[in-house]
Amino acid sequence: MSDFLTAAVGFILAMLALGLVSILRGPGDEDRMMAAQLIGTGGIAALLLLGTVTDVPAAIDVALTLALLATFASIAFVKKGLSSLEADAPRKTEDR
Amino acid sequence: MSGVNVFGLYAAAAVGLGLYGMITSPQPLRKIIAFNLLGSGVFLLFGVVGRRGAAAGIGNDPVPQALVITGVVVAFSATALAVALLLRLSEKASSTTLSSGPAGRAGSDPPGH
Amino acid sequence: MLSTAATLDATASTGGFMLVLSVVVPVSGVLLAFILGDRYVRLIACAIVLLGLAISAAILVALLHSNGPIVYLLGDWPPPLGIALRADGLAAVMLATTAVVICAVAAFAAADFSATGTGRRASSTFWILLLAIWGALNTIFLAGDLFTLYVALELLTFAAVPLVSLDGHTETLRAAIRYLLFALLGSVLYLLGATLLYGLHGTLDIVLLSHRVGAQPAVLVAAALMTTGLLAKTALFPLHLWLPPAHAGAPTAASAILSGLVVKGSFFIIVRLWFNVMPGVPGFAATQLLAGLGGAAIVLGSVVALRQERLKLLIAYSTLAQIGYLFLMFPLAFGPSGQLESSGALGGGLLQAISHATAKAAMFMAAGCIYATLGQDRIPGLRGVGRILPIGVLAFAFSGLALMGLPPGGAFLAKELLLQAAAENGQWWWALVLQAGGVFTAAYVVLVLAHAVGTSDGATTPHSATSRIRELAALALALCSLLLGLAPWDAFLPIPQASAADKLGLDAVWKMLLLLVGGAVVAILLGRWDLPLTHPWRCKALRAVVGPIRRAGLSSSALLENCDDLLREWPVSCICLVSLAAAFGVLMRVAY
Amino acid sequence: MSLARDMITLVAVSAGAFFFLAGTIGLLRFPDTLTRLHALTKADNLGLGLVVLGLLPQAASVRDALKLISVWLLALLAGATVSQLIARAAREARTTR
Amino acid sequence: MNIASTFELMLAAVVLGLGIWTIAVHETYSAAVGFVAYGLLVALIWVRLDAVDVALTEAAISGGLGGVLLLGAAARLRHAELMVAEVPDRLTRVSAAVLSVMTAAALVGAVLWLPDSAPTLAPEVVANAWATSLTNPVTNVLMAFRAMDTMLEKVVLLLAIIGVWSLAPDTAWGGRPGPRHRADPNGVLVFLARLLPPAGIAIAVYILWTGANHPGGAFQGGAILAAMWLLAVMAGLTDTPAVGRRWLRLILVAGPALFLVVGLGGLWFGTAFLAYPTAQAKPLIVVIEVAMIQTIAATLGLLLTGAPERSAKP
Repeated sequence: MSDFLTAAVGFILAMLALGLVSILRGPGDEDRMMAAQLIGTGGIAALLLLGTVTDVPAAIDVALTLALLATFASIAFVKKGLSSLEADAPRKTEDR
Repeated sequence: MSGVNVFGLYAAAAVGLGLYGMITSPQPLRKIIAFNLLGSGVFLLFGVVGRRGAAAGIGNDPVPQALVITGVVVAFSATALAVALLLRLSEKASSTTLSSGPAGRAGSDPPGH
Repeated sequence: MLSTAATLDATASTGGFMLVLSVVVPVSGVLLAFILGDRYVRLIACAIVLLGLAISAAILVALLHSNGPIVYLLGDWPPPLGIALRADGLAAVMLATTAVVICAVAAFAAADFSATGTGRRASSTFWILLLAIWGALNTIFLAGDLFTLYVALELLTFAAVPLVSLDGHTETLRAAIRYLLFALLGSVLYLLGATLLYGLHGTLDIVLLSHRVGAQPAVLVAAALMTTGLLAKTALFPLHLWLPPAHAGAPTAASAILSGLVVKGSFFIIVRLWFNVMPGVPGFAATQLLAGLGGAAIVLGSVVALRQERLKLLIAYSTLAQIGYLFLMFPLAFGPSGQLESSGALGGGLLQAISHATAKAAMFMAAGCIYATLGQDRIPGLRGVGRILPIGVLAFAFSGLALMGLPPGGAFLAKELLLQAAAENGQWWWALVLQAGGVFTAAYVVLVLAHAVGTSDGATTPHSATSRIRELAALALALCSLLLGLAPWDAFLPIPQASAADKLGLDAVWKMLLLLVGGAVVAILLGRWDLPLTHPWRCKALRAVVGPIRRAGLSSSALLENCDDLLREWPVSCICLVSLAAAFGVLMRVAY
Repeated sequence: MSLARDMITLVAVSAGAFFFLAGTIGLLRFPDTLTRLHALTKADNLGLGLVVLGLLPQAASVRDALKLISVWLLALLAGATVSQLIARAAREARTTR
Repeated sequence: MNIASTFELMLAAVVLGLGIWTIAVHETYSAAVGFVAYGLLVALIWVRLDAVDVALTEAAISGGLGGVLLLGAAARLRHAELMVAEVPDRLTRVSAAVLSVMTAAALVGAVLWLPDSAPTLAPEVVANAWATSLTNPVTNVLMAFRAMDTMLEKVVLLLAIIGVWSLAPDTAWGGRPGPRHRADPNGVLVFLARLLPPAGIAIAVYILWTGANHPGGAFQGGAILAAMWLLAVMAGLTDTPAVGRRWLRLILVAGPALFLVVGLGGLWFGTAFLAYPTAQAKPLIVVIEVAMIQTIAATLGLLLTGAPERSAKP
């Protein structure tokens, strides 16, 4: 069982790596914004499996934290990315 | 014990990588990112040291763990301070280059306007 | 009193709570000042300064009456699990020096950073950070644990960096970023070394480590990394890229603290590392390299100082040279065997650090008075300032003389001790460097003083009046540095008794005169600015002789200045840093 | 009993891994942002869900099982909203270009 | 080579690849995105090293908050960064590469030469856990055995805040940091920012509470709280507070101040500074941690929003 789960972690990790390559390559920032999202699913799946394999139940807590912060990072990607997409007014969202 | 060695090797590699980035990155922000990478390498090395010291039913020596947690927070504060300085500089000057021209002897503005 | 081979002091000694207080009092001052806000900041800071001064004095007294260092176990947990605070003689005198300098700077700044003066932002930030620097330094002097030292180092950096950019100008912001990034690089290397030490010996406690370390390869790697990281924070040549703009750009009171005290923090940890954690492990070759860098710093720093246009930059470069001076003690203390031979050299080195702390802070404060009075601090524009600001210029002169080693100053005693050690263990070349360092120091002091007391062509009008308290604070601190040699050091530092008094005499006066003349010659030959004294020289023959030599001197000093510009580029500096780490590693390995 | 639980784990985790494979192929093959986004959020969330389902029988306690499920719920919520935001960003980027 | 070590190699390779990409990529914004991914993934290594407390911290503070901090700066500096033209020459790059490789090699050597019987303090930590009656060894080290470090590190955080605020323009001193984001009442973001924070707060409290006996604690919980608050700020649901406010400053010093008070109490009534009486150790530590989670959340959140930009007066 443990070997199977370890193999599954490896497989999902490989998928994650391929996905990251594809996303980070771009071409646009919109694509890169998906990176945290990808970690929020693939990374967490790998983490949960890993926690079961190595018998670290607290890994689920890490997964919860990771899920929250990946979401937060995704939103920051979009929010910060958006303002920078408007090339000439990088700080348009502000009212001073 | 293999895992310890693999991650130990990785930690050393991250230190080298961060060092290289800190030396050669032209943009200050990239230097800050490289510093974070370097820091994560050092912390991982500490983690590997702690993993070797697993004993008494604890998988990783708790003292290095505690030190790393403190270190992570310190590194984060450093990043925040550096970023704030950089943002302020970019508001004041049009370029965030760090080379101050000839020794900051005169209040000369950097090239690039 | 020196705890190089201290006993395994796992028990607390009486009076140890004062060590806690000397850390806790400034820290609680920071918290209190932060809560109460702009209006009460200065009041709290001044109260804390007085309280802290009293605590430092109490620790000195307590140490006199205790046999061996004062030890305090935090939380009653003995090392290696817990953290110990230890005050030996070195720590106690550094605590006292810090308290005195902070006190003087606070008196100086009370006029500068009043709540109405430069704006509430600069004022409250300055006072809070002043207390923070104090807390950090006290922790550095007392902490007996390498990781606590790391946290304290970061505390020190975080307090020092915003002081640099307090005025918010582009150049100072740039200087602050360079300072912060380079300091961070240094502390990461330090932490890396500490990691390896923990992996080897399972403790970070200084005394426990000193019993356990040997010359294993990993220890040498750790020692090389930690030393280099700390050198980056101390700004020893060639790792000084951040120092001149940061120390010259900060507000005067901050410059005094940065130059006088902050660089001593990381220097003190190097001393702890080499003398307490791993005495003798680095070996003779590594000490030679360390002092060699110090010698290079003296030459480069002094010559470039002579070429500066602004007084504050000149003083900043002088700090660079003086930091080099501090590292000359390493080969003299360890001797050719690589083992601790002459503890007098260690005492001399520490004394040098103390007298530099007081004299340099006084010098920056005097320069600040001059700047405030004239509205600028260009060296050629200093003419006539001696007449409108006599006390300020006198303070500058006293601090300069103290730096040069005028008896009975601390620097004088330090130099004598180091020379003695050099003679004892046959390293005459460092004696040469020591003497040359004195002449170089004399050169830039003479250069500035000659301009300041020289007559001006037009009438010099004060730009604005400066407060008398500030001049007096500078003068008091300079006098303090000049009289340091008379203090009973033998109670705290490994110094032979009463060595200051018997060195006084006609002989010393001669040496001083020689130094001044030598300095004047160097200033004329290498300085960018003509000494006012040279103008009346109508003697053509003399000019014909001096002229070509001076041209050669000028071009060589210009060459050194270009060299300095190159070394202060970021990639070059970083490469120097890593190469130095490698060089230290190799040299330490060679020793075995 | 233990065998049945292991079987569930085996099947569900394998299925989850398959969906991750599908999502990654989608990311690699689809040409534009919106379709890639679709592949990422749908397939990966399903994959995570199946992995969580597979791990539920292995959970040590009810609390752990509940936490596992809430991890998935969080990921679902994030996936649904963030993909909308990214899609909007992509649309704006296209119009401004 | 068994499956487990293959997996470890793969994990290290993926993280290393991300690291290289972060350093090598041309654009700063992309590098920041890469770093976020890197920081979140490093948590996996920490779990594998059986250091879950650190995994939580790395994921929350380094990857999440730190990454977003860098990302925001990258977005704002896009134009300024492009103007930096001082790319180092070939010689510099080559010598930097050689030296970095040498340093890494020396470290590898040092790690491989570490003694086979690794020294450890784990038995001592376990043996002395009675003093606090908490069973999470890391919390014991942080809050009892090395409490001084933890207290000083809180002061480091406070100094970072002071440093960041000191960069405000004189007119904005004591004002509100960051831009005011406008809420789009029907937007997805507002929806998420209403839904997620309650869950996040629950999780943060859980992480704090479980930290007594299981991995977790004030740092990790505080980082989650900070992220949730920033989410609400970004969605425009709430504004950043003016930094001159007394209540805000009280929160920012609550953690270290309480620590200090308890520590001095130990000095006055008990055996030593920062020593807890055995009977009250657990409640005291819990009280300090509750104060600290607020301080940490406020500090981390405000560090991300940066220096005050808008005057306190509307």
